[in-house]
Parts: sequence; structure tokens; C-alpha cells
Amino acid sequence: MQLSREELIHAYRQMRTIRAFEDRVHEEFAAGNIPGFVHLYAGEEASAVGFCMHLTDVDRIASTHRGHGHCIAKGCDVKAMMAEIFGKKDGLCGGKGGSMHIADLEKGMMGANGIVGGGPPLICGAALTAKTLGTGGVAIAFVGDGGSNQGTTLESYNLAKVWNLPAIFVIEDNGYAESTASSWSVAGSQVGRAAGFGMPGYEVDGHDFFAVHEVAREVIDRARKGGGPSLVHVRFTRYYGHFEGDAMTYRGKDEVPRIAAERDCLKLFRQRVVEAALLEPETLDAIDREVVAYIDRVTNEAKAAPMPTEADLLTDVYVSYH
Amino acid sequence: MQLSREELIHAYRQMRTIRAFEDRVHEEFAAGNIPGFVHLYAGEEASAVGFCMHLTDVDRIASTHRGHGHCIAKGCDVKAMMAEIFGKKDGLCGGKGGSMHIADLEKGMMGANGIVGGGPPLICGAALTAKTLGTGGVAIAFVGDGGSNQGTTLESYNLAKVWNLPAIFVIEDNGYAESTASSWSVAGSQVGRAAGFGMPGYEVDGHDFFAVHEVAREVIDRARKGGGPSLVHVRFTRYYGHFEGDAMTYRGKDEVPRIAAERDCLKLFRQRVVEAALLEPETLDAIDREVVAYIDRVTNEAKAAPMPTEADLLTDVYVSYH
Amino acid sequence: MPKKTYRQAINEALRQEMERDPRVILMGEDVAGGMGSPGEDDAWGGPLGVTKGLMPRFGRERVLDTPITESAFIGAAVGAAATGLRPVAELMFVDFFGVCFDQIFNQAAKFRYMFGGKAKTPVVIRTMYGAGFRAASQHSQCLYPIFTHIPGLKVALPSNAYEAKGLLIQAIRDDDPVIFFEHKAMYDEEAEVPDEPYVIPFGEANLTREGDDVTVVAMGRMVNFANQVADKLAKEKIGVTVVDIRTTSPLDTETILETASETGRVVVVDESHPRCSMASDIAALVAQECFSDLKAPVKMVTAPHAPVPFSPALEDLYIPSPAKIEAAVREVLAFKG
Amino acid sequence: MPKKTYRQAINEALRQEMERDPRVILMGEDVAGGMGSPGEDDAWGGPLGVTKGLMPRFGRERVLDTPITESAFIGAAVGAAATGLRPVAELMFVDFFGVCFDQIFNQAAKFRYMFGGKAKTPVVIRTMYGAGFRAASQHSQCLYPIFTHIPGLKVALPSNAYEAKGLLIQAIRDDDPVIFFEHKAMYDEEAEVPDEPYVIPFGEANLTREGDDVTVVAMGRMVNFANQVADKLAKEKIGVTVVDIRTTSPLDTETILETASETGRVVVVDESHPRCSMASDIAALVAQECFSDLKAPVKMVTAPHAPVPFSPALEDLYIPSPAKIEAAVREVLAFKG
Ligand SMILES: Cc1ncc(C[n+]2csc(CCOP(=O)(O)OP(=O)(O)O)c2C)c(N)n1
Ligand SMILES: Cc1ncc(C[n+]2csc(CCOP(=O)(O)OP(=O)(O)O)c2C)c(N)n1
Ligand SMILES: [Mg+2]
Ligand SMILES: [Mg+2]
Repeated sequence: MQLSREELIHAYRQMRTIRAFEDRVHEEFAAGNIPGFVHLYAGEEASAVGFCMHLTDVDRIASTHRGHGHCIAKGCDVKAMMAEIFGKKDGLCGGKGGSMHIADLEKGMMGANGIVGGGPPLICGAALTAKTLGTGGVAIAFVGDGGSNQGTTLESYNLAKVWNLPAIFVIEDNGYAESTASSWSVAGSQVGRAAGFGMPGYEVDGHDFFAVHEVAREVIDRARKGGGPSLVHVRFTRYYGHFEGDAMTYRGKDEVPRIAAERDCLKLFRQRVVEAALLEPETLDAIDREVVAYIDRVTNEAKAAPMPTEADLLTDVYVSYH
Repeated sequence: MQLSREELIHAYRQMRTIRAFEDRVHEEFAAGNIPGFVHLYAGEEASAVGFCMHLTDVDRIASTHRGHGHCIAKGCDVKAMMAEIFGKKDGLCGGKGGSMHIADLEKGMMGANGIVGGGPPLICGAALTAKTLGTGGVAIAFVGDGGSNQGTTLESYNLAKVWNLPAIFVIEDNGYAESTASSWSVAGSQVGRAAGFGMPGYEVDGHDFFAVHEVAREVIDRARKGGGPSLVHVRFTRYYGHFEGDAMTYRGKDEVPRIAAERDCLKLFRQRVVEAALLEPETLDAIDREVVAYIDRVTNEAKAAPMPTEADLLTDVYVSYH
Repeated sequence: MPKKTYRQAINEALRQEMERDPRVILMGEDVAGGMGSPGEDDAWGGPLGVTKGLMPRFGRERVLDTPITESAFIGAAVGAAATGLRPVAELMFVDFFGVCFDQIFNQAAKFRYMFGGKAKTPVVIRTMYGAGFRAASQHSQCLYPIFTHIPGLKVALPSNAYEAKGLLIQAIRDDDPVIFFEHKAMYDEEAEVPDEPYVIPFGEANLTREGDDVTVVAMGRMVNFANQVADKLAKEKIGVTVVDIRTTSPLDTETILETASETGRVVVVDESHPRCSMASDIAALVAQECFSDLKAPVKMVTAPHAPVPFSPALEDLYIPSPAKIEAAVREVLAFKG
Repeated sequence: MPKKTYRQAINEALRQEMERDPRVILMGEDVAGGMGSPGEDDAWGGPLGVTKGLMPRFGRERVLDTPITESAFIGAAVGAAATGLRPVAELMFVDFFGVCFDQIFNQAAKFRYMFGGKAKTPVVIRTMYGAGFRAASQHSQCLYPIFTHIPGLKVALPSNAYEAKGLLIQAIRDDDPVIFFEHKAMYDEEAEVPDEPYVIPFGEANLTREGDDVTVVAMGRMVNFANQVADKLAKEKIGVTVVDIRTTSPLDTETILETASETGRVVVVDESHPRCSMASDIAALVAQECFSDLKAPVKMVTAPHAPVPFSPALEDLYIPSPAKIEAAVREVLAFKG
């Protein structure tokens, strides 16, 4: 199905925003301005955006430790996200969560997650809510290739199928879990596992936004119509280290530059829409400039923003406790 | 491959011993002589014996809450087992374990297990020991249909494959997990899951000792030769309730009597060996009588045996603790 | 007032809350039972029949049987709670928490804090605990000290049928994650239980006995044992105050400290292992806060630092018994300093 | 004596034990790293480089990378230990115990007891704990009180590089399951560490400072903070005894009680949450056993009953700091009764 001009612009802007966000976080981390464990999504943008473009706030997603892209794609406030990563009081989570725990339940974003495999069970719950309340919503768990082996993930396949939930499992296979190759750690295949649990399974090139978007439409439609869960195996690469600070010595020489040159999702998108005369290079250039300026602004604001204070330390442990 | 006369007699005696053991425990429980949670293996004997006949003490198995059959098949002392179930001091575990925790590590029996899915990770470890020390041993996890969904089990498939372990996963599908049918709780199929994890998978009629024995030979041979893990899906039924005390109202009318009449593993075995003139009915009858007398004796001895005392309460928490 | 068993009280609380609020759902292994099987539907109602009858009343859409995958379904309950339902999930035995604790302590318990107050996770996890059933090491543990240790969780331990109903209704209406501990040896015990719904607020201890000589702080089944001891000693004119703390988190420190100060002699009874336990938690509290009022060292009565043995002969020696509680009470009374 | 970091000391202990005993193997996520990847082998040595260099020395057969399946590989370590190996498994962050605790607390910890003394499970689980890394709620917890609660487990918390080497060698040679807690903020801290292997026995506390006025009982990183306070107060002629308990299970109650009786004033410092914690465990112990010797209530210094916050501004307020310890010491010293 053809995307409208607005949709194309939206998709490109979202992917570009994620990229610019991650590039900037990378710089700020390297400069010593951001503390903690930070995992960047650069290179993987087509997945978050390709799926989330089909969703509204009634639909829920659960993310991973590598969550910035999913957050942005699901509509989290980018400025508040940046403030969160800097640990500021007006961060999306008041500075209490940080990069690994950005969430916005109102937007249907159930949280980045520090626990590999933490999301799939939660997404079964969100899908159950949708089914029980008849909201028509779906729920998507994004899971890494490493996370695809975790028992919590595999159990969730079974539960989603047995309960016939509107749940979708997106295995974001960037080739590595930390320094361990997915070709080694994942026995069998993702699509084969889906079949083993009686679910439709798809493999898709994650550099190709249009391919992702198309598969996403199909599995989301199926789930919305009561057709149950599906699994999508998205393949691509990550550009930065596992976490910021990782020297990536385990990677092949030129592995990243080659993929970035030949298969970058933003480049491929641009090529496709320009060749097909769907968008003009100037339109895309303008988005690029706007986005970079925007990220620059929110970063500067985040840096200038105040820290939380002692008064915040013990709030929100419970709704109420006595 | 043809079994020798001795092997046939051994197989029949083992299966008959398990049956007689379970029938007697059933009676004793009903009479109020045995406390706790007791899960009986009657009807499933061909699986434990069909696999364990290929094993020696260097090979290890891990069992489930329904462990008596595996213990007997793996060579645990039957008298000490019965004493254990009665909670006696000279029980196989000094009365501290009971029905759900019978173990004999010297025999390669790593324990019945109160935790569904507890065994498969342990078996990966036993297989790793065999591989690391080059013992030529294999390790088998027996798992119920309900346990086949547990994340610990599914993770173990992956680990066993990735590490290329001499491990075998035997899914003992008796149609139910408690009152829940496996046709409902298991999405996809066991063999399909094996394929999803890149393992050979087999389905076998668990009433047919010879079929189980043949598949067991193949997967155990493969594992011994360094060919890695396999999965075997064994189908049969259990004759008694989930635990002793279960009224089994969830079962179909005549479900158990029909299977017991038509597909009982002992009857099928007898039919087969008698028809093929491999063993004489009198030989089998003699075994039946011997076994029943033996079980009667060990039961009476177990009943008469002394209980552990306060001096035993705090021993063996640690090898040493100070 | 009508007499009801602990089992019936729990069943009634669930039924009434499900009637009141359509967002309340149940899930767990065989909470109804009979899924996919040819015989009776609602065949089990949990292994001890606690949820029996709820599925026929509310349907399979609100009483959900699950595969044996605690991470997936406890996590699903957490995820459902965070998105608008009020699930009551059954972790059949608390001993199984080791296969699913992440969804409880890293997810449910931390969402609100990590997300800066923007999440609400009103999930209840009902679970069986305790020894005395000849269920051996992996089906007899207490483990509530572990849940109590975790900020973000609330932990309730009803000591009888009346408490069970009121605390469970509170748990379901509570906006925070609550772990609800049911003692498996108490399901057949009866108490007077009103037919209408009522709540017992969390963090408010209950004085089940009052006396001037010694304070026994207890929880769960141990409250009954403490009551027995108090009744026995009353005949000797020894006055025992028994404090049923009802919830270990939040803990009603005020009532504990007040009664402890009054008597100056305190025994804490906790069915769990001694190390980092509720017994040590309360003993430390009392020793610190009532330092000048204490006439004797606080005494802890707990299970030993050992797994629960199977053999009835050993298990009976293992459990903190009324006799052990009585001995402890006499010991603190006899202390002369 | 040569100076080595906490990281180097741990690495050296592992190397020397692997040299000594071929049954010692390592496993964990990226303990070597680079499995199946085109670049450098042994690329990581764990996320903070603690096991770096061991795979090239001992080969992939003894240093095993694993998929991210803690239940499977921790369970495999347990199963391997029960069948003849002496595995050291790495649970990268203790915060991940919720996906694999069953294999630790229901399997490894209970085998020996449940099986009537016939099993031996010499597994070591190395794990990172503690706050201060800006790692937020799911990567900063302590959780050792939970492991301490479980009979059958031993729990070690080395407070510096010297301790780390000696305790880890003991852990590996120990025939019981040991959980070995490494504080992530200490890997770069140096101490004098002998080149040759040595063991520090479990259950023997160490007096890192001696003084007559007050006893501070601490563990892990908190020992360093306590030492700082002792050194500072020494200048004011306030004598502080610091007890590094080294292992929470077994616990050297004797040394704790002896020093507590001597000074009569005790502060317990525990980085974990306060409820059912090591602080309350030790406070309860001291209050009971030194009742007549105490001149002031025992004082606990712990993290609050709240998850660990991300923001550096909050995390710094969250951690039990030397300043908080000092304040507590002054408070117990000032107590007049
Ligand atoms: C349960 C658990 N185990 C281990 C970790 C440590 N860890 C964080 S990210 C990661 C690798 C995840 O790999 P993958 O799922 O492929 O996601 P990617 O980082 O490639 O996006 C690991 C091992 C964790 N956070 N949680
Ligand atoms: C982790 C865990 N969850 C639940 C249980 C309770 N339980 C014991 S046996 C059982 C059913 C197991 O079914 P299956 O695996 O098919 O084995 P079967 O009883 O049929 O032999 C359940 C739910 C348990 N012991 N452990
Ligand atoms: Mg990956
Ligand atoms: Mg079954």
C-alpha cells in the first residue's frame, strides 16, 4: 500500500530524529556529560518507526535497554527524554529512570527495560487489557537477538498464542548481544521458532523502512482483527557500541562503515522516495536541518535544566504507603 | 535392533516394578499412610525404562515431581525409595526429601524436582560435565507437557544446542498438566519447537516400549558421538490423578479404563514378546509375582522403619558451615 | 455472624470484588481448570479449590487459566495492571517465585519510581506459603521477608478468615502491587466473616490479645499459635499482648512500639528462616526504638536456618510451635537483667 | 607487597584456581566475548573486563560464553557442580537474579539437605552489586540480604582487593554453593595483594580498625566508608572499631558480639534497603545478645526503602555515605540513656 506524502515525511522525520538524538547522545557521553549505561539505536531506526507508524496511543509497546528509538517513534516527548538522560528533574521520569527506563504510559510506551527479556510478558498483559476491554489495541514487544533466547520471551510466545492475544514480537537482530554474535547465540531460527509455537513468522530487512512497514501492517492488522500473535525477525546492524564506551573490537574491520555506506535506512529511504519522485531532496534536506536544530535546542535545554533535589528522593515509591 | 532375552526380562521387570510400586503407593496414600504431595507414574513406564536401559551410572537424568519411575529405571534402591516416601530415616534421602525429591547422584539420578522446569538447566550442566571431563556420558531431562512451556526448559534447548551438549529432552506428554489439557496449553508442537531450535525432534507412542527404546537408542547414540542434543515427544496417559487425592473430574468418561485396556505398556509388551515367542507367559507371570512380593516386602519394611529424630533436623544443610 | 473458612473468605472477597469492578480479573494455573480437557469445566479452582466457582460465574474471559509459565503470566498480570486492569494472579506456591521474580521486583515494584510517578500497577499476587503440609523443601517456604525487603511492594499475611477477606479486598482496591500470602494449612480454619464486603487497611496492626506482662508480635499463622499461648498463660494470670501485624510492608511500627514499651518484654514470632527475617526486622526495630523501656532482650522464635524437611517427624520439630513460643515468653518473663 | 586492583585480584584468583584444578571452569555472558563475531576474540572479559585474558589462557572449553539465558546457564553451573566440576558462573548484575533464582535457592541451596547429605554442589556465582554507577534501579541493587536469608547458600562480600582474592579462592575451594558479591564501584580500587594464592576462611570477621568507643559493623564497600570515618574520628581521639564481616552467611557472630560488648555502642552499615536487611539482622543479634552491655541503641545506616534513582543528584543522596555513618556514630556516642 502506498504511503501518503504526509506519512512519508512523518516517517523520515521520525527516523532522522532518532538518528540525530542518538548521534548527539553519543557526543555528549563521550564528552563526559551523560552518566550511566547508555545504549544507542542508531542504524535500527526503520524498525521502531516502521512498526510504530501503525499505532496510536491505545496501542502499547515495550522496549529494551536500547529504547530511545522506540520512545521517539511511539511519541514520547523528545525534550523530556533528553532531560531524562541527563538526570534532570523535568526529565520524562523526573530523572529517576534515566536512559534505560524511559517510559510514557499515556503514549502507550511501557518503558525501556534494563532486564533483557523483561518486555514480552508485559506486552502479553497489555494485549490482554486490549482484548478484555475491547479497545481494539495491539501490543508490541521489541526484543533483541540476545533477548530472543531468554525464557521470558519464549514463554510469552506460548502464552500469547494460547490466549490468542493481539501481541507482536519484533526480534531486532542487530547481529550482536554485547560482543556475542547472534549467528552463534541463537540456535535454529527466529522464524522457525515462531512456527514451533504456531505463530506466523516473518524475516525482514531492517534497513528497508518500506519492507518493515509493510510486514508491520500485516501483523498488526492480523492482531487487531483477533487473528492472534505474530513474530517478525528484523535484521540490521547497530552503528555504535553495545553501550557507550564499548570499543567494538569484536566487530569486523569496516563492518559498520560498509553497512552505513551501503544499507543505511535513512539513505535507502531517501534514495527510494527521490527516485520515485515521492519527495524532493530539498524537503528531506529541510527536515534534516530542522531536526538537528531541534535536537541541539533540547540538548542545551536539558543541560541547563535543574537537577532533582532531596525532596524527590523518596516520592513515588508507592501510590500511597502507610 | 533386537533385544536379548536378558534385556527383555530386565525391561519387563523394571516396568512391572514401577507399576507395582505406584499401585502400592496409591493404596497406602488412600489408607492415610503416606503424607504430602505424591504424583504417580503408572501408565508411563515405557518412557523411563525405554530411555534408561541405554544408560549407565556415568549418564545422568533429571526428573520431575512425578519421579518414582525415573528413579527406579535409573537404578535407585527401591526399598530405600519406599522408605523415603514414608519419611523414614533410612529412606534414600534420610526422610528429608520425600516423594518429590528422591535422588541418588551415585546412580546418576539428579533428583525428582518440585519445580516444573527445574531439570533441564541441571541436565545441561551434567552434559557439560560429561563433555568437559570426556566421560562419554549423556544427560537426559524428563519434562512434562506442562513443563515443556516453562522458560527454563526452552532456554535449555538453546543452550544445549549452542554448546553442542550430549543432552536429551524427553517431553513426557500425558495429556494433562494438572487438569489442563496439553492440546490447549502447548502452542505449536514439540517437534516443531525442536526444529525451531535446530534440534532433531521425534514423536513416539509412549505406550509402545519398543518404539521408545528405538528412538532412545538413536538420540542417545547421537549425543554420545558428539552429535548434540535432541528432543523426543513421548505421548501416553497417566492412570492416577495429578496428585494423589485428585478426583480427575476433568477427564473424559472411560478415558483411563479404555487406554488401560487397549494401550497399556505392560500389556502391549507382553503381547509383543509372547506373539514373537521371545518370552514365555510363565516367565512374565513369574516376574509379576516376584515383583509384587518384593514391593510388599519393602513396603512393610518401610512402614516398620524408624523415623528420623531431632538429631537429624539440622544436619546436611551445608557440607560445613562456620 | 456467619462462620466461613479461610478458603471461603478468600473466594468471597474475589467474587465480590469481581462483581463490583469489571476490571478485576483472575489468572493462574488451573484457577478454573479443565481447559481443553473433555471432562468437567472449572475442575479444580486452584489445587486446593480456593477459586472454585468463580469461572462459571464470570466466564473464561475473567478467570484465565494459564500454561505453567509464571514469568509470562505474572508478567502479563503486571502489564495488564499497568494498562488499566486490576488483575489478581495466583502464584500457586510462593516457592515458585524464583522463576518469575523479575516481573515482580524489577518491573511491578519499580515502575512507579523509575517512571517518575507516572505509572500505577494495581496487581495482586495471591500465593500459598508455609510449612506443615508435608510438602517438603520446595513447597513449604515462607519467603515473605524477601518480598518485604523490596521497596514498591506491599505484603499482606492474613491470620484468619476474617482478616483474609478484609485484607484481600483492600489488596484488590489498592493502587500498588500487593503480595498476598495465604497459609496453606489454614484454608479449612473458620472464623466469623461478614457477608458484605469490607476492607482492612494496610499498615494497621491488630491486637488479638491484650495483657500487661509481655508482647508477642506475630504474623500469618503464627498469630494463632501466639493466641493459643496467650490463652494458656492467661490461666496463670500472665498477661500477653499479641500483635498481629497483618502487613509486613507497610509495617505498623507505632502499634508495635507502643505495646512493646508498655510491657517492656517482647517476643517476635516468624515462621520463616531467621536470617534477614521479619523476626530480626522487628527485633531490631524494637531494640532500637524502645531501648530504655525494654526489661529483657527481645526474643525471636523462627524456623531454623535449614530447608523444610519432608518427614513429619522432622517437620513437626521444624515449625515454630506454640510450645516454642511459650518457652520464649517464659524466658523473657524470667529475665532479670 | 604488590598493589593490585580489585579487578586484578579477582582475575588472579580465578587464574590461579583454574591452574590448580582442571575442574574449575568459568561461564557467563561475554566472560570471554567475541563468540561467533569476526573481530577480536576475548573481546570483553565481562562488561567491566574482570575475566579478560582467561579464555586465551584456558581455552573456550573452560571459559564458556553463554547466550543471555541465566536460568539455563546458572542452572547448568549448578548441575555441573553436582556432577563433578567446580564452576564459577557470572551473574553479570545481581539485579538479574529474578530470572534465575530458582536454580540457586531451590536447587543448589537445597540439594544437600533434600537429598539427605548425598549431594555436593560446589558452585560459585560471581555477581556485581551496589549503587554509585548511575546505573539506575535495575542495575544498582545489593540484594545480598535475600541470599543470606536462604539456608544452604554462603554469601561473601569482599571489601577490597586483598579480601577479594582470598575470599574468592576460598569460595572456589568451598564445597557449598557460594554467592560472591563484587561491588562495581570498587574494581579500580587498589590494595596490597600477595602474588601467591591464599584463602580467607568464611565466617571470620576482620577488624579493620580498633577503638574503644564505638563499634561499626559493615560489609562490602561500606567497610571502606566506615574506615574513612574511623580515621577521621581518630583525629578527635574517638576510637572506632570497624568489623568487616566478610561473609554474611556464615556470620561471625562471635567477633561481632565481642566487639559490641566491649564498646557498648554499635552502628551497623549496610548498603541495601533497610527492611529484612543485614543491618536489621545484625542489629537484632547485637540487641539480643549484648542486651546488658549496650550503652545506646544500635543504630542502622542503610539505603532508604526506595529503588535506586538514576540521577546523580539523587543517587548521591541515596547511598549510605561516610557523612551518614559519621552522624550515626556521633549519635550513638552522644546517647545518654
Ligand atoms: C536478564 C539480563 N541479562 C543480562 C543483561 C545484560 N545485558 C544488557 S544488554 C545485553 C545484550 C542484549 O543483546 P540483544 O538482546 O541482542 O540487544 P542489543 O543490545 O543488541 O540491542 C546484555 C547481556 C541484562 N540487562 N538483563
Ligand atoms: C514452577 C512451578 N509451577 C507450578 C508448579 C505446580 N505444579 C506441579 S506439577 C504441575 C503440572 C505439571 O504438568 P506436566 O509438566 O504436564 O507434568 P505431569 O504432572 O503431567 O507429569 C504443576 C502446575 C510447580 N511445581 N512448579
Ligand atoms: Mg542484539
Ligand atoms: Mg502432563
